[in-house]
Amino acid sequence: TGNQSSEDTTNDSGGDPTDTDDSDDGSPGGDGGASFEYVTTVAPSSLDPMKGSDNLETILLHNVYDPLLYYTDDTPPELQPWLAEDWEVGDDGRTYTFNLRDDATFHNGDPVTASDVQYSVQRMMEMQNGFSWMWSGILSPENVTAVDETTVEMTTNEVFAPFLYTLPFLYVVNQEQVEANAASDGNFGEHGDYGTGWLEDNDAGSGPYVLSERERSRQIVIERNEDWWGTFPDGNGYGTVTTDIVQESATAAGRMREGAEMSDQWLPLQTYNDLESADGVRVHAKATFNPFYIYMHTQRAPLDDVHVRRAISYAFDYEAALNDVMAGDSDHLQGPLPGAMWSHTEDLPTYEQDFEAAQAELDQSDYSASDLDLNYTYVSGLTTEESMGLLLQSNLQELGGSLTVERAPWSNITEMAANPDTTPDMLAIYLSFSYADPDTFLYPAWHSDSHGSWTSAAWYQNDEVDQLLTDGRRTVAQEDRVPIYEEAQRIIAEDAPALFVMNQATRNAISERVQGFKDNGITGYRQTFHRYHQG
Amino acid sequence: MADPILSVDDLSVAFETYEGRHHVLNGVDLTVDEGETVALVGETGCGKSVTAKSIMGTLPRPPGEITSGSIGYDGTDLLADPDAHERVQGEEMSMIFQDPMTYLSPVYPVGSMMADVASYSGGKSVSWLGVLKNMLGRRTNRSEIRERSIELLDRMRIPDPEGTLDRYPVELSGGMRQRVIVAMALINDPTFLIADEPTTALDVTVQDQILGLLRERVEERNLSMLYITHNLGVAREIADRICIMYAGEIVEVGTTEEIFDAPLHPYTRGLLDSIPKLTGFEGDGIDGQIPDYTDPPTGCRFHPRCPAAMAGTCDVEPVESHAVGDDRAVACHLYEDGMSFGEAATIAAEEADGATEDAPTAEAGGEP
Amino acid sequence: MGHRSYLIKRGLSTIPMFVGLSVLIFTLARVIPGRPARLALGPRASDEAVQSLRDQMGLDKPLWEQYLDYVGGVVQGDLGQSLISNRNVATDLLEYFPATFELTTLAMIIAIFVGVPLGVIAGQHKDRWPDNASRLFSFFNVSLPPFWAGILLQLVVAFQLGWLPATGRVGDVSPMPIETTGLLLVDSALAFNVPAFVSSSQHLILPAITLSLAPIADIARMTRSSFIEEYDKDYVEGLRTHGIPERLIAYKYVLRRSFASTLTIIGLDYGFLLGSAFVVEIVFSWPGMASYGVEAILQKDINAMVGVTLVVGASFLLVNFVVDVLYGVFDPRVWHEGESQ
Amino acid sequence: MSDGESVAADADAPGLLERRLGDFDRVVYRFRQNPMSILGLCIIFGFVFIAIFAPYIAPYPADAGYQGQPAVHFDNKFAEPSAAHLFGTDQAGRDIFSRVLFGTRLSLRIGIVVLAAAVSIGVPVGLVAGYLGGGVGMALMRITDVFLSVPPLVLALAVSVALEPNLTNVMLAIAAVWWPWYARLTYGEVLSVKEETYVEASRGIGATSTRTIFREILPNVLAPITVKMSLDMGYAILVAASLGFLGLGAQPPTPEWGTMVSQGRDYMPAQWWYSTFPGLAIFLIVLGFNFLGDGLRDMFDVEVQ
Amino acid sequence: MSGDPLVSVRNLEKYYPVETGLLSRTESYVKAVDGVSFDIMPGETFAVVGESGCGKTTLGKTVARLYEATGGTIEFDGRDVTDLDGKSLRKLRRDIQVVYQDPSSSLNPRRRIGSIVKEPLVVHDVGTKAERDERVAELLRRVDLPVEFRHRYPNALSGGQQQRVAIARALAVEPKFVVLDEPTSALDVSVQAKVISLLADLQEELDLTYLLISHDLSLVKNVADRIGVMYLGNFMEVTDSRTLFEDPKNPYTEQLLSAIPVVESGEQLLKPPSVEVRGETPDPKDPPSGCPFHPRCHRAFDACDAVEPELVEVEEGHQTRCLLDPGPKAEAVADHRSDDVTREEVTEE
Ligand SMILES: Nc1ncnc2c1ncn2[C@@H]1O[C@H](COP(=O)(O)OP(=O)(O)OP(=O)(O)O)[C@@H](O)[C@H]1O
Ligand SMILES: Nc1ncnc2c1ncn2[C@@H]1O[C@H](COP(=O)(O)OP(=O)(O)OP(=O)(O)O)[C@@H](O)[C@H]1O
Ligand SMILES: [Mg+2]
Ligand SMILES: [Mg+2]
Repeated sequence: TGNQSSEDTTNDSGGDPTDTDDSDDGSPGGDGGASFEYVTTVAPSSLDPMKGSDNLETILLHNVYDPLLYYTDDTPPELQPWLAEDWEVGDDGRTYTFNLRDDATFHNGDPVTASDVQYSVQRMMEMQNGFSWMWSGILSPENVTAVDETTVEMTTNEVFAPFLYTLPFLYVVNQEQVEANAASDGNFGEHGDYGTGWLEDNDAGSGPYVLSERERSRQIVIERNEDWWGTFPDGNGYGTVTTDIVQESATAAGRMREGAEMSDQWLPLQTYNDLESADGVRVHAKATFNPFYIYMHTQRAPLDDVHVRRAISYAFDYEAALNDVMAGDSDHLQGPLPGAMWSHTEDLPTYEQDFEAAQAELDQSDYSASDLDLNYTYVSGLTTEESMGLLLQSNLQELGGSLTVERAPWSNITEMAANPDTTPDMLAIYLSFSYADPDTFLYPAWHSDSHGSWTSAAWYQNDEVDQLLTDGRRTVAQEDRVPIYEEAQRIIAEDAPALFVMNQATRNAISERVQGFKDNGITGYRQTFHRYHQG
Repeated sequence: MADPILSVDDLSVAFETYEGRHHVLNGVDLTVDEGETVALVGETGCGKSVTAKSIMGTLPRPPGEITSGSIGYDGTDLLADPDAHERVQGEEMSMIFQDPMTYLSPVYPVGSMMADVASYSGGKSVSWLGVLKNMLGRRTNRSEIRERSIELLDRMRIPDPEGTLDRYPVELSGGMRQRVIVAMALINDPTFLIADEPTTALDVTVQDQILGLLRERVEERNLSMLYITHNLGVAREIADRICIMYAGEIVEVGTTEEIFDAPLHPYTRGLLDSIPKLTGFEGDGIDGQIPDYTDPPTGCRFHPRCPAAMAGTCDVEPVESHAVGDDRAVACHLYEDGMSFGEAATIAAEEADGATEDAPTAEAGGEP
Repeated sequence: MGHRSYLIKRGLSTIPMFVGLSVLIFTLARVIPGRPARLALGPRASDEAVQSLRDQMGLDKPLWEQYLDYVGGVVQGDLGQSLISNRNVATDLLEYFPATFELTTLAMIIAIFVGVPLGVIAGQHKDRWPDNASRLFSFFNVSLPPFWAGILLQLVVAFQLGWLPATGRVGDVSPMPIETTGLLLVDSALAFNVPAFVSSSQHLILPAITLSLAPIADIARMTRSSFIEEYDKDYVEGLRTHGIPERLIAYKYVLRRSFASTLTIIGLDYGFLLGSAFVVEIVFSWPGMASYGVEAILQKDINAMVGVTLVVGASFLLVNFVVDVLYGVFDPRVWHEGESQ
Repeated sequence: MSDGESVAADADAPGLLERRLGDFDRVVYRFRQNPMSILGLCIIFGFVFIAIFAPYIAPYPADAGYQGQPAVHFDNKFAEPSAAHLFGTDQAGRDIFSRVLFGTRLSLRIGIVVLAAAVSIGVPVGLVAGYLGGGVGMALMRITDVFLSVPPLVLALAVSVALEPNLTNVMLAIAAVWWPWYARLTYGEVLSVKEETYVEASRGIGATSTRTIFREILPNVLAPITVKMSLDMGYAILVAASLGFLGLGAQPPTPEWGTMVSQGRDYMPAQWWYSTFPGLAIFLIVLGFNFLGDGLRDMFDVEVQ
Repeated sequence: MSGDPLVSVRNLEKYYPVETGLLSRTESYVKAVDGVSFDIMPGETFAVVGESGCGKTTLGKTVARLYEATGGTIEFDGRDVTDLDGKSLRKLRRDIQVVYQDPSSSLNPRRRIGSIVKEPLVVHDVGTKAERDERVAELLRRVDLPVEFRHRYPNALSGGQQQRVAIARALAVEPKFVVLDEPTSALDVSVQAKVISLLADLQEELDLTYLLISHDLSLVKNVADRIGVMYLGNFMEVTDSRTLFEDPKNPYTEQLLSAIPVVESGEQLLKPPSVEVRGETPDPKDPPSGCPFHPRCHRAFDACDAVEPELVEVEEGHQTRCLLDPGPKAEAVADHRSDDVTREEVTEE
């Protein structure tokens, strides 16, 4: 498939009401181009750029708002200039200076200025919602200064190497517009409601699309911003993007068959299989950054014994998991990091099913097979996780142990993981990916500072790893960080605090007409509608 | 004498239930002459209402079944001709019921029900549209019917008849309701009236009033009436002739005076004795209880309770009604057809003496 | 006088019920283990953020104070913020409730229009084949799990025959009617928007039928038994002896009174219907309050959960109030009850 | 006295045993009058039989997690119904037929536990409220009314989430929303029984309230309660299945019908058998209890709602 | 009569609250029993007659302490029992028993006859198990029921037999005083006679005192020693049964008597001359002013709707409540009349 990065396309001159090149293909949308139907089974709960944090929200937000920096569509993605034309990092590794481009305007015509960036940080950090956790303790609003109209300076509280990689999630809002539309009574003191009410149905962004209609739980329409500073594919880009929210995967599949452009990645496998054979639809599957772990509670007997953990790691039938439970296109994880992430090392012990090895490990431990009376908890409704549990159950049975499989609603699981006593022996988790840095997987899962969060349900405690992961954050240069993470991966893999089951392939059903799609594995950044065009 | 207006002949009715077949009525003979009031008297469960329902044609079938007999009304056999039955039912015959509390629809003002009786009586069919119109309160000759109702209620001595028409039954006292029911029965000017214990649920004073009203109407319009009651006193007040019923059989028929003065059948006598009287009360009732209709006693149905029962006769031979004297019939093996009244009275007196020392003597009824 | 005082009395008596209901639900919601503030902020929120939200939500106050705050809000139409939609629950409910209302009401209408005649026919032919058939039909209906019935209908009518859409509330029509009542059928009819009307009716049919199955059965059974009971009453016999045509007896007298009994069942069934809507909306992806409620309950979105349950309870109380009023219309005796007791 | 003798003679006539048999006959007669109730009884017996002998009937007991030996055969997932797998297989290749059979155990257990719990709360509340009447009775009934104003499914959903959503709690939750129905039924019955003269007579004799409640009132309200229980058994199973359908139910690999229907829904319409057969099982068992309950209702001649 | 009464009732009141208004505030009462006084001597049968709803049952049950009196006192055997409660009340119940109107509803359909009759013995803990069984057999024999009936359920019995069971139950703990609340009105006449004679025998044999409630004047005439005629919660006339029929003083009594349907011509002579009977019992919630009977009374005059008559003793043991015999109210009556009209004059009108 053709991959067209925005740099390749020539500058779009802006609104051309008579531009109807696409009229032979699909239904015409707004006057700027063809319409794009995106079908999803998940409804966004908020369209506030400082509140949104899940997949669909991110999709919509980064199409409507511009961040300072943007991800490329490579895997792993690199950073590309966006509102910031260029940037500098100070010698102390904490001071970042961004030069904004001067041709960017908000949808209402206001120019994007440094103070808007400053305001956006402030709004983000004061509302403490959405992606604010990324900068919590790292960036304080008072350390962001608008040096001049187009220069912003940010100083982090400490050296935080992944900082730049987090910036694609910091959306810039139009301060004046937000303030003008903020309700006076709200939870944010002098800021009233901080414009949260208004921003649900309106936008204050500068991005490639403008929010034109939001009908909760039914559809959201965004329309091409003809005055956008960036460039759309020449002539046959998409003018209107309609996000259709359907509850049923069957409906979603139906829409795809009927000619919708793209579906989300949450449909059942079976549905994708069916869609694959449908005319005009292709199913894009790629294992990027979607690791599935089965955490083992390293602070509770018998899982506190590394040999027991390894024995279990040897007992699990990865092959069945990858080929029978899954469709065969997911990767077996080698250590905690997905293979596509930089710093991933091939040089790690990988566990394959091997009962002899398992027995041998078990023999080395202080426990016998009969002590393996464990509990496996998974998120209600995720049949894949249930199947994994059942598989593990029968594998452990073979080893002589036993496993109960339990389901719990997600809200309960986060609750359970907050406390070592309530955390289940084994917990099935998809460790979702945020910013494009190894830190995003390793620190939340394996650093002891993260204990109490569902991301670290193994209650893994290894001082060496703690040190390495801290160093990884404090070291600015990427080439210096690679060996640090390689070492951390090695130790973690040996300690086997989880079954590193797989890196699950992400699927998207896409109409064969759509060109320019490339899965870079980043939540929300797969659906960069302004990069798409009709073939 | 002219033909009776109602003649029930050998009527037998059975009910099919899970316990088996109930042979309730067993060869009931009954006549009502024109302008005459006949009382049908008997204890609970003896089949009075079944008789009335058979005549009115409202016997539920199933489970009821008329196994034999005929019901003649004014020359037509009602059982043979259901159409005639329907016509007669609405136009000529009418009925008053025992329980004033339940014989009025609770959800319509009494006037509405009266109007329906006035206008639809007689099995006239009604279209769906008619039902709808009626429910919306549109009917033909509405005011005429209303006037008739008011007049009738007034004659029933109901204070404020106009207001009463618009009241719901709950708003009326028992006596008032019974008056309304009587008025309703009379609204189509029937010639024959069946009253099934219309005063049983009422106080004596109110009973007295209702009886007075009925008597008045009967005389005024020369109505024929079959009056059902278990109260011999009431029967005595209203009836010209009395039929005593026991266990689905008419055991004795006679003019009111004769029956009271000289009861022939041991059951009639027992019944009379059982009633406390102002003059004194010595009797102590009749032994035993009403028989089981699934397996009624052979022979005379009364024989298991009869103080005069003759073994070998009463428990074996079916009993026939014997005409005694001019206007008297009694179904008892003690008597024979064609006996004069005097003879019969003597037998009765002897029997009474045999049963108890101080039975009432029958000399008062000596002359026919 | 009877009518008015009965109405007022009956109306007033729902107030304590409503208060009781709100206390019950509120307490239930607050004793749920779990940290709503943390849930609200997402898994990666910092502790300070959580604490400040707790303060905002007043979660550290004593329960009764929270309750009073809540009631204060409810009175002003503020049901609190939903964690999953980030909006005031009242706003959410305004959006979702009409869909549920449309669905449940249509289901109830179907149930009444099918159930009552079915019951009458059965009652008139007691113990004969129409009665037995209706009985069997009723049993089948009440025994069908609504979610399964929905799935079967989808399988056959939508997937196999392709006659009706399987899920959703309206197809791709444009323009969508402007929202006035929130009831799509009504809105599209008001706007003479034929495609929207057709599409939304098509979408309504399967879920409404699914929902109506159990109440059809209940209503039919109740109508039948009260019809038979009423038919057995003395006054019916009275009317018959007066030669009143059977049709008039059955439909003017008997049905009216027995419909009053049926009404009580209708009131009760409306509650069950709202309950079944919780699964049926899921099956048919009906964007109504019930699916919102299920989500809220599973996600422990306390305000949403309390809001949904309150609205469900309140609708139930309201419907039963209406039923009681109608009962009086069909059986005027109740007007008099207040006076003579 | 003469009449004493004759009455005595009369007593001998029908015979004591016959009279009592008469009562029994009547009951059986009424029950038999209703062929559906016989059918219901057969269905229930069938399911009880299945529940007891599931391990022997089911072709693949392990697939239903029997005796803690879970079996998964991912290589055989979604096999269509065939002789080997009457109802096909699920996403883990397990035999749906076996799982449906084993599901019977759970459903019956839920029904029994829920009703036992609901009755043991509701009946005493109704008894006390009905017997005492006045303010206490009024207050108790108002409380039950409040519970009644939330549809059972909704309240059960909320309660079972409020507690940890495991099977026991699901049963508790259903019981928690069920007892008011028994309270109300009992209350109504007590109110009418209380009016009976024999209750007053009991007081007139000098019996204590407790004695009156247990000896005079309770026996007379049992019939409608029994009937309601048998009708409700099906409905409790249905509510439990609905909760299972919504994701609150037995833990895997225990087969639970509602959960199975719900999981199968993801694979509709291609793998239609996955949802269809467990749903059919729910339908049949509920139908059975409804038939039976209806028969009992006729038999005891009571009206319950 | 001489000696101390067994039961002595003074100004007994029993009001039922009537719920009206919006918030169910009690605003009015049905004065079902409104200041009734009477004595019953040991061994005597005192009868209360009156129309439906006049308060007979309420009176009986209040005297039997089944209902809480609103006012007044009840003395039993020289002891004030009006306010007994708890244990002492339960003990009193051994002495006072009630036989109810409807035998089928007064017997628990789910208990066997034996158990029903035995119940009072169990409740009062009388005797051993064997003794109780023996006593039950004896009681059944006493009421002319076969002992085998103890194994039956009430619905296998006829009405008369059921009433015998109820009587047996009442007699189980050897009461002194029995309230008979229309014990035969649900029965057929042929059966009624038997029950009445049984009751009479029992009274003689066991030295019982009866309060007999009935609406059947003919019956009452034959079995009662004294009779109270009740109207709207109060006695209109109280006297011995002979006098009541021969010389009724109260117009209400006259109406009642004249309305009785009789079966013998001899009886006719015992009835007072026929008088016009008007109207029905008024709504007890809203009783007429003055004399409660005046709207129906054939002898009513101007004072009747204004002055409430009192029960006055006009002859030894003969009380009546009528302004024709005004007693202490004479003056009030006179205020309403221009000329003094005597009883005879009014009668002649
Ligand atoms: N529909 C019916 N089905 C079965 N048996 C019936 C039916 N109607 C009447 N019977 C039986 O017929 C017998 C006579 O009943 P009927 O109503 O005629 O008595 P009755 O003389 O009117 O008594 P009462 O004085 O109590 O009104 C009773 O034993 C009754 O059980
Ligand atoms: N529990 C009660 N609550 C309210 N009012 C009552 C109650 N019981 C009786 N009443 C009223 O008290 C009055 C007297 O009733 P009571 O039953 O004592 O009359 P009664 O003379 O025994 O009548 P009957 O001959 O019909 O048995 C009636 O108006 C009745 O409506
Ligand atoms: Mg009768
Ligand atoms: Mg009474």
